Amino acid sequence: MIDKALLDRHGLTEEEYRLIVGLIGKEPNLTELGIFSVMWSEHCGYKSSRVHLKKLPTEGPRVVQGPGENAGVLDIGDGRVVVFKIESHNHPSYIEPYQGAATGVGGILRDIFTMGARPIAVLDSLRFGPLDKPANRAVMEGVVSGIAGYGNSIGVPTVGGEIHFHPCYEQNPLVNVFCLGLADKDKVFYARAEGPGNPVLYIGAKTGRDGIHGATMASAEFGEETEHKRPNVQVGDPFKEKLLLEACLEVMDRGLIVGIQDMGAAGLTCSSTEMAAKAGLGIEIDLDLVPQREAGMTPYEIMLSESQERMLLVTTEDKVEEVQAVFARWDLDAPVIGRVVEGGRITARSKGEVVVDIPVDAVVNLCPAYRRPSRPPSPLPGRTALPALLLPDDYDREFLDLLASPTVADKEWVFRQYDHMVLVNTVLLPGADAAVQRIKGSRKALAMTVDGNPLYTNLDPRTGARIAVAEACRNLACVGARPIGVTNCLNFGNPEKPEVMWQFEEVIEGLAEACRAFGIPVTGGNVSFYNDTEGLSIHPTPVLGIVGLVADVRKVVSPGFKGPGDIVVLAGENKEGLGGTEFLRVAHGLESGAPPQIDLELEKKVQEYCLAAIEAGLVRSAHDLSEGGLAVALAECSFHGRGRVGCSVSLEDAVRPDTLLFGEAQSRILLTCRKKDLQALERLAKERGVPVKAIGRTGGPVIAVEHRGRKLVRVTVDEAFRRWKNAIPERFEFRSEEGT
Amino acid sequence: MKARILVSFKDSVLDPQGQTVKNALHTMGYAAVKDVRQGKVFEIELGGVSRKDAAKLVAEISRKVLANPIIEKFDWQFLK
Amino acid sequence: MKARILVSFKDSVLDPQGQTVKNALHTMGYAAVKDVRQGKVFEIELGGVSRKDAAKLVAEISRKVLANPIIEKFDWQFLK
Amino acid sequence: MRFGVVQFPGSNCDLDTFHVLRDVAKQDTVLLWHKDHDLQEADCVVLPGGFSYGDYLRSGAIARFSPLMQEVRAFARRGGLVLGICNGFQILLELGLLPGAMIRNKDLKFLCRHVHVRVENDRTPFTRAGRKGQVLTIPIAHFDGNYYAPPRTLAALERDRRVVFRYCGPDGELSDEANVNGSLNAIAGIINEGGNVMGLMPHPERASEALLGSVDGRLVFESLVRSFAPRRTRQPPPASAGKVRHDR
Ligand SMILES: Nc1ncnc2c1ncn2[C@@H]1O[C@H](COP(=O)(O)OP(=O)(O)O)[C@@H](O)[C@H]1O
Ligand SMILES: [Mg+2]
Repeated sequence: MIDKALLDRHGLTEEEYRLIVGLIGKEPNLTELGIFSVMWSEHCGYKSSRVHLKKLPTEGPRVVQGPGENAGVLDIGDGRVVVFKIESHNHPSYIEPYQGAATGVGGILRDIFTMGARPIAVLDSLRFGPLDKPANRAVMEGVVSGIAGYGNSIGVPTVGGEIHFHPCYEQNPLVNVFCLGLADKDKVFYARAEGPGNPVLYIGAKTGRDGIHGATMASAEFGEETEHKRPNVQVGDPFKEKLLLEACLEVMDRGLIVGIQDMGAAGLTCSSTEMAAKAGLGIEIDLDLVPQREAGMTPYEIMLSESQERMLLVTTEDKVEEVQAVFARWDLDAPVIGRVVEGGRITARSKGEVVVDIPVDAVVNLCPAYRRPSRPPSPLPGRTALPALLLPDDYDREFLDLLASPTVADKEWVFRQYDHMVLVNTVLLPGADAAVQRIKGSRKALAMTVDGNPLYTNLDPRTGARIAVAEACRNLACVGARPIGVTNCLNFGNPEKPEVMWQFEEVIEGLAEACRAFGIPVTGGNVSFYNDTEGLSIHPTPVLGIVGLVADVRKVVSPGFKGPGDIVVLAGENKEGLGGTEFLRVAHGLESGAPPQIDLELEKKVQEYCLAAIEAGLVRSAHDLSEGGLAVALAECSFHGRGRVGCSVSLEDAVRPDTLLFGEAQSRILLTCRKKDLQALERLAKERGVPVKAIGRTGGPVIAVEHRGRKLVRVTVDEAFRRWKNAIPERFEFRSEEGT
Repeated sequence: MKARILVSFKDSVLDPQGQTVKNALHTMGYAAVKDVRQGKVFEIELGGVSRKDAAKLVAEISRKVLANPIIEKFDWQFLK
Repeated sequence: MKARILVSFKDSVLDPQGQTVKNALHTMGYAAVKDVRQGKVFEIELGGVSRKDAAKLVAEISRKVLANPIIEKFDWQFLK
Repeated sequence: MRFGVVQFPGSNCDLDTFHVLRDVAKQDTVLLWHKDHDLQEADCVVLPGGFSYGDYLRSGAIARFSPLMQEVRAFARRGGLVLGICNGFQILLELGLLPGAMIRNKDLKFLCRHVHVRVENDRTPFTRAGRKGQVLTIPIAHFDGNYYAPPRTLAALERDRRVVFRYCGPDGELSDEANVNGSLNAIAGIINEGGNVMGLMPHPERASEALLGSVDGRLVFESLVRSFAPRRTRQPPPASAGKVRHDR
């Protein structure tokens, strides 16, 4: 008997239930209710976000596949496409950091190779609570080793990422994983169950009682009662996934299949109904044929299990044996568990009895979409004026402290745990502004970056979102790549809170505007709502994953100074304003004020200029200014340089010295060039109406900055390097088991 | 005193290691092997505490440090 | 039948994992912990063989597969 | 000269090694499937890096039982050239073709970075293109690279000059810091008594193209080609040769 309590446990409202009954023309049985509950969950059904996501631009000459499939597909020429997407695994990573993060990697990899692409790069965007708390260190340690454990084993390099630390992520870490794959344009596969009568094959791990209702859990706030709501935590099996990956690519390569879909959230339910719905057909499954790991599983459990490393595949009768032979070669069973049928219904039998019989259209396409009430928080955090700030009395100290702030500090402790070189494509090691992977047998290369500054988006979601797009593109420009497409992961609090909904709408507006400005389509993404713990929401955290194309891999530029005697050139303008900066947080303990503003037209000019200069071979190094501003950017260029080259810079701007050093005014790039090329660089800037200034020279053992003849900063590269390098490792010198 | 603590995945949780070992043993012809589960074993040497306190200690350490209660179970005994 | 096999480092081989656990326990204030060794445990379910043959099998599997004689020792027993 | 690169289900440097041997070193190269018994007349068998069977039990522990490895063992006993890289090295240890064993890195973390290794013996088929004392920059990427061998074995290795590579600093100096994974005697690579089987933890195939930052790893492949040159040689094949599943 279906009552309110049961509906609550399935995260369905009473009118949603009435809608269901109307759509299927009967009272659903428990299994059918379970199916609707996951497919109509926020996670799968995008109830609260769909109406807004429509605003994002998705068109473009390169777009082969936009949002709606497992991942986006862009044409990069030469008969090749890239397939890429970003996914969140936030809640599971809090419950069990290692397995949560590991299965997050497994999931996004499947999304990519399901489409016929071989994954060639992973990037991870992480958010944790401050590292001075053992519990936060334990989460970070678990998440990082989970990502490493899975990615390293399957042999896809984790080539980049980003990490921010903030108290709002303390009990709600964010684990967003981006993956990109490469495929032949004529060998892209879709999740479609075409051809009535065609057999449906089940491939991969056996089904257990894993993560049942993971999807609904990802759509509910965390709190005390989640304890016992805990599903059976999923354990990742990267070796099994490796077998799946190779075997799937082989059957695809040999053109043996009709359609394929991974079993991710909502497992068998989601894959079967979506494949049927996309083809406008139905599927019938015999649950007794589904390989099971545990005894006595109910139809409900089998349909909703989220066991990892499983795929659903449709082929034609005549190819079944060949398909099974390929999987056998990889030690995988591929039993036929059902057929494609006419009539658009999903029917499942168990012990000869029909246990599910509902129209797939209702399940997949008719989930209600809500325009939830939204209201700006008052006062708007970004509108609260900053108090008068005293100038620092010791800039050296402020500088060093900023370098030692985990958000700014070196992330090698993280990425050295990742195999970032397997597949021998990694042109730029982690540490550059963007990852660059060469394409074997081609002069082109792919650049990728993930970015998102939660301080900005918290103060002003719309501006923060525009900046996130701009900074990601800027990171690409710094290595010499033009952006071609975007995926995004939108991490927010509870959408039933009007303030959260407002943040979401603002972010979408900002993203849409910025993506239009750069002419880049959004080909997919992921929305993670309900990132709340005990009623507290995280900062709105959109994470952008942007892919760029490098025309000639030999021209790729890295951020490190290339040696002494080069000229340091700043493209863009220094501006007043410390609102939302890392410096404000570290030095003054404030997170208020208006974040940096951004003029997208100027931003584009600066980036085009950087690209043209690189193209012309004038640029020795390029690095964008982000957290920590000019001073931190100078330091990073010194650190990444061969032999750690110092620099001396003098500035004349009529701007507060602390702002000049640490302000985060947008649209700025730090370039170096040979002395002989300075004129050419300046001429190019004039032609393009971009403000540039030669501000100093590389060389020497110190990083020195003076303002109008007055010394601001003068520290040895070695000391600065030590603070930046050790900040994260030294926090882990105590083992993280401590106190957890 | 010496205590031995056995930590392994809960029965309902997938054990990829055990499965892989099992499959390997099968391909090597050990058909008699029906199932394999793999876990961790810790041997802890304790000193300067009463057996009673040691027991408390070991239980606590196992719960808080050695085993991850979300996916693992544990079981321990004194060796001498 | 079920057999439990314990595999651990020979005493001559230092055991980094065990050491790390020990240090962690010390920083957490468990001073009574004098030493920690970490190893692996396997539980193998056997069928269709006599107890005698099973014993042979388990010993062989342990020696050939589960333990690396250069660094590890093993020890096993029937559970039921 | 023909190279055979072994593919275990969990190998993940197989196609990297294949690529470098065929497209960079321009050698006749074939892939060898772990379930086969056929070495396809390879003159040198390469066991590539990866996680042959997930490395769940012990790195390389299960791979050693695969059908092809029985052929490789016989091939090695006949004096055939066998190179084990990273997981390949671990497999050779498990197989007993090389002495010793690998345990977890000293800091218990997977470690992926460029390291310096010193050529300790340049009289091997794997290093003759180099000089004793030469320092190479090559990436490592492993969890279990902490080499262990009983004192006697270790002494024998040193006495017979069978330590081929050692972790060192930029100028070849030895130190605990430079010994990144804690290996006994900073051992990064060793060779068997017969001088035809070598295992090393660093990945020469990841340091064979200037575009990727270092070409120091070529030394190993060039040495092999050179030491084979006097004997029978084959023409490099058309680019299509060798079965590549899907290019990465
Ligand atoms: N979670 C991570 N995984 C892998 N690499 C990372 C991660 N976090 C940071 N990195 C690497 O460290 C470098 C610096 O990171 P970050 O400070 O976020 O760059 P930026 O300041 O340009 O956003 C980047 O090249 C990035 O690839
Ligand atoms: Mg940046």
